[in-house]
Amino acid sequence: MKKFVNDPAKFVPEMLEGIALANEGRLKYEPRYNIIYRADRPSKDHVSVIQGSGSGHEPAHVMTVGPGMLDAASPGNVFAAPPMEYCLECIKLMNSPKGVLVLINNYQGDRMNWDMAIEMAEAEGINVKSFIIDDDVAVQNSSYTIGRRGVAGNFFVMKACGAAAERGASLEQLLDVAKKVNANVRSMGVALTSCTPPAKGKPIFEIGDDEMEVGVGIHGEPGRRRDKLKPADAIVDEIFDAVSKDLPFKSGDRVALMINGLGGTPPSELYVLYRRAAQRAKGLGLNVVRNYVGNYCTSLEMAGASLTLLKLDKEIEDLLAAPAEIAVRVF
Amino acid sequence: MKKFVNDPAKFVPEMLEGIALANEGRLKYEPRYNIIYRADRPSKDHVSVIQGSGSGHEPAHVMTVGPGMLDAASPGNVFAAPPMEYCLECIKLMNSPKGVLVLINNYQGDRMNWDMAIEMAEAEGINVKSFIIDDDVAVQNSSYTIGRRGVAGNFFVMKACGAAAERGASLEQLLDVAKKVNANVRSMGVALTSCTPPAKGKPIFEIGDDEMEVGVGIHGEPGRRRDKLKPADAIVDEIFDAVSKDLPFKSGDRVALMINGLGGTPPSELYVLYRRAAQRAKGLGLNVVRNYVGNYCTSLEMAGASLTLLKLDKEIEDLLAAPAEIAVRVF
Amino acid sequence: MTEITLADVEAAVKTIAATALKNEQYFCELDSYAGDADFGVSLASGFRAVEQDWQALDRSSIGAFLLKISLIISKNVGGCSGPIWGTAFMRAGALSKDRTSITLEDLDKMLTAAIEGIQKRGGAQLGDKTLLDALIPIRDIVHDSAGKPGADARDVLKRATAAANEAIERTKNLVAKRGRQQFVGDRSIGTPDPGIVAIATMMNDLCAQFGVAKPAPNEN
Amino acid sequence: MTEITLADVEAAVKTIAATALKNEQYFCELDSYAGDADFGVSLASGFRAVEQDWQALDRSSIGAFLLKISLIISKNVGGCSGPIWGTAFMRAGALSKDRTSITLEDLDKMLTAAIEGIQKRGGAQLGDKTLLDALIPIRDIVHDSAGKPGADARDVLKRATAAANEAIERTKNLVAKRGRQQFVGDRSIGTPDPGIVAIATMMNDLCAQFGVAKPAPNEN
Ligand SMILES: Nc1ncnc2c1ncn2[C@@H]1O[C@H](COP(=O)(O)OP(=O)(O)O)[C@@H](O)[C@H]1O
Ligand SMILES: Nc1ncnc2c1ncn2[C@@H]1O[C@H](COP(=O)(O)OP(=O)(O)O)[C@@H](O)[C@H]1O
Ligand SMILES: [Mg+2]
Ligand SMILES: [Mg+2]
Ligand SMILES: [Mg+2]
Ligand SMILES: [Mg+2]
Repeated sequence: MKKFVNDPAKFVPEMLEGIALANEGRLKYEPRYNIIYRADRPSKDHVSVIQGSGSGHEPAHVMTVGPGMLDAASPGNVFAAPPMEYCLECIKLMNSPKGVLVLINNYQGDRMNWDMAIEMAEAEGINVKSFIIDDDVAVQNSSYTIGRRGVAGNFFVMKACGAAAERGASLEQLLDVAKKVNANVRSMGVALTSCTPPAKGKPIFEIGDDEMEVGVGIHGEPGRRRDKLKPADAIVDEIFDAVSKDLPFKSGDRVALMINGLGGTPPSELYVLYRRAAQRAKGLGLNVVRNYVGNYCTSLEMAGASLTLLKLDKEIEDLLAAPAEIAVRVF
Repeated sequence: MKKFVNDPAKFVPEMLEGIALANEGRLKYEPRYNIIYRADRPSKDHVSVIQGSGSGHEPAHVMTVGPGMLDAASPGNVFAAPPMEYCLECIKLMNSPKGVLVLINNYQGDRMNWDMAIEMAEAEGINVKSFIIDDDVAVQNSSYTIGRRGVAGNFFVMKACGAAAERGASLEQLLDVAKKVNANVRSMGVALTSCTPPAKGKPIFEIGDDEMEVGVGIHGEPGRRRDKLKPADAIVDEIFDAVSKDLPFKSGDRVALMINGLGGTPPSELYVLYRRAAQRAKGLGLNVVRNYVGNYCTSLEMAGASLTLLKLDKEIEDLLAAPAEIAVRVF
Repeated sequence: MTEITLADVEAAVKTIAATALKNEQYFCELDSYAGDADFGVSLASGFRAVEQDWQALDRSSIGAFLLKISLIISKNVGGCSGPIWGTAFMRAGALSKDRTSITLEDLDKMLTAAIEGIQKRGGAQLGDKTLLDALIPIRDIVHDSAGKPGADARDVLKRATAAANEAIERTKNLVAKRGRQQFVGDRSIGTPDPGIVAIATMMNDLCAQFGVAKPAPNEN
Repeated sequence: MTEITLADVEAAVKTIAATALKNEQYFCELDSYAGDADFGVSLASGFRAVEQDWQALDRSSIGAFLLKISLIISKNVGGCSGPIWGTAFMRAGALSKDRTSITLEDLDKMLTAAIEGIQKRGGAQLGDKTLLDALIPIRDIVHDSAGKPGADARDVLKRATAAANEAIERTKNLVAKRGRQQFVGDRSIGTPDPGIVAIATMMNDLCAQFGVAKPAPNEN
């Protein structure tokens, strides 16, 4: 296993400790429940926006805690939803008279743990609401699904809600923002390699040297099909079509375009992908007013990428443009 | 080769096209000479700060072009210094009455091409000076060396010079800034895997499943030794000692601490490394007033990381804190 | 005998805890075919905590004891297993609050409450290839003999275990419809569901614990 | 004959260009042992451009022709090879500006200027395991026969080629001290230097081009 890790069982806590050390004064760390939270939250004038899902997707979600984005996150182990009690403690810690908004990626484990925690928090009289993010178009057709998976599109929901909360929006208003962003965002990813959870020590799936998984999930869940590796442009063409046709996106739409790295793919390749994606967007008559190229929602060290399109309106565009200061910085 | 690539010969041009498309209006692209440059440069009131070395180290250096950092970059092919003419054309394009500063990483190919270009530019009456960056402590002891290699520490030289140039500093003042930063910055890296230049199609070196290369260069050049993989903390301890003892850094120093990913290592692992590095810095009595955790100077998709320490004074600290807006953004 | 004492319940929990720890790797392995390979770790992390707190556990009643188990699981187990197993123990405990012994009728009600809780929480039905496909048949066998004169708990255990074993084979070729597995769709066909195997393994270990001869394959 | 005409120079450049393209993979291979595996690509990218511009090249004089080659290399070749080969052709061209034929004395001066240019540019010395370890012996042989009555260019070519071949073996076990190779330190021992091999290969192809019998190994 080619990883920087000490005791695999301590991988997540040690990562969180690193985040806390890198953000002293700004962020605090509650080791008992894996909670990273803003030192200046909760605030009686702001709804608290929180998140918590499996680890291994960094910077999503724990590294996006900070002014203008999340107020707290309580990640579970690598690829495992946080235990109910972590969720409950995170809600309690961020309890604000204006309320608490929980952003949940659409996975059964995440939903069940948060649902239980929310029931208990409400029993304690806390004003808490949740919203489910499901932007992945890859598995939309699996009839019996509990719905689409939540992937890199969650960045936009977190960013928009974080900005609105910072401006004092109410819990109801935030739910409307989350709803609007989620309704207008679509994603799909491709994996070139597998990835290895530290505790498992082995790749979570096998894939041939000349193969790729089209529509892969961020936990390595199978997507639409296994296929032979193709040139970068052909790969972008397939996922761009799948994503853009889904909403559908139409000529004249103002959009945000994201090329998200899955962890093991370097910036150079992501910009090769962005080149084609931007060309395709232009071809479709889309007006790309904001773009995002980098690691936003990873699958550990998986080599791969996903493409996300978000249809903008004035409100969302304005919220995305708002400043935010989070754990992951280039400066 | 598990890469997003079309024709390998077009890998660098297509990446540059992607950067240009992601920064329309802000950055311009001169395809004949691989030049990415600020749309608002050259300016008669500002020294132009430029860079150009082999590609494959993104975001270094071409993705750091933008207000507050580089004014232009003219990268060569993957791991190959740019041809002399690219350098010359980049200097000419950025020619300003206040002068042009070329930041060069200490590699023979980069130096020779830039030296020739600078001679020719001077022959044409252009006021251009160059500065050599050499922060890598790994190979300091190879007697016959032309000196240390330039690695992730170059980020700080580019950032400080970019900020100073933005404020109207003179060419002489910028040389002093570069000199001061380079004199106070030290780095060393560790590779867990090799990496594959698209045109080569094969890894540039072999390394066992249980091995790491301590002191690796950013082109995969061998470092101090090949060793068995160790726990993350043990790895940090070794490179932290090598780096901190070199200047040496002393108790009470105000420093910037960087954990740089080599391309294939995800944010989660980088924060596990940062945790230990921050602990060691505290143990040494260093005051870490700025920290950087992420991909700053990569080796394609190599799994690995480097540690950089920079001793600060008021001037440098202030320049690092100055805003900058470059191709690589989280927002 | 038809009485199940607090001591029996303690012994039963201790047994399934041991089962979870013994099979940590194996259960992960099962989850890796169609899932995300964390089932063994998740379950073990919960029951390891149970073993650690073992001495301190509230033993004032069966219900108090089971509720404590539920809390420990909710505190330590993530993924789907935390809510599912936590809910099950909570519902069962709620019905045995201040009891130090229960009858088969009580056990029937407790299992039914647990099953309903799991269904409310995760929305799975019989045949969705989840541990419910083992739990429901177990409950049905308890239900049949509940209240029957001369019904013997040890005999019930034996037949329930056979039913759980059977569930593995019966559901093997179904398509998983819940949890991470669901995303695999047809790729889950032919692989047994980890949760069902876990329940069956625990039942077999309970037979050993209570000195009941393991049922031969397909005995019922 | 001791006269070297513009036609000879053109033929020579066309020959070494072909050598660079034929051996692109092989030269990369050599550079991969101790270097960064780009030597073949770098050299080929330069001489490929030379072949593409071949018709349009300035042929007003030997110097004009060589200077044009230098410019094409500076435009297309990165790494160490661009400046080294570009400088060599520039220096040689500067000394033959308006000549359409040159003598061995001229060639001696041109090679010396090229060598000095490379040394000024990259600071390498004889024995640093760079292409200078092939170029310098070649120059020395030209120097010896330069001006000697009855000296024959084709005989000089043959002996110079032998010297280049010899340089490969002689330097094989030295430690590389320039270019990326240097960082490998001792790991470069035992592997031939790509630049030296390239020069020797070009010399052998020149022998074939000018109908000179390739020297037997160690002939001198
Ligand atoms: N909705 C559900 N209802 C009942 N049991 C479920 C449900 N979802 C999953 N399970 C059971 O949990 C097991 C998987 O547990 P685990 O691996 O911990 O969850 P996750 O899928 O979140 O990784 C499955 O084998 C199945 O038996
Ligand atoms: N300073 C130097 N002087 C002369 N020749 C050199 C020098 N540095 C490198 N070379 C030659 O160039 C060859 C390597 O060329 P190339 O691979 O293109 O450069 P790089 O090392 O930048 O990748 C070496 O084999 C050596 O013969
Ligand atoms: Mg899981
Ligand atoms: Mg090179
Ligand atoms: Mg699982
Ligand atoms: Mg080379």
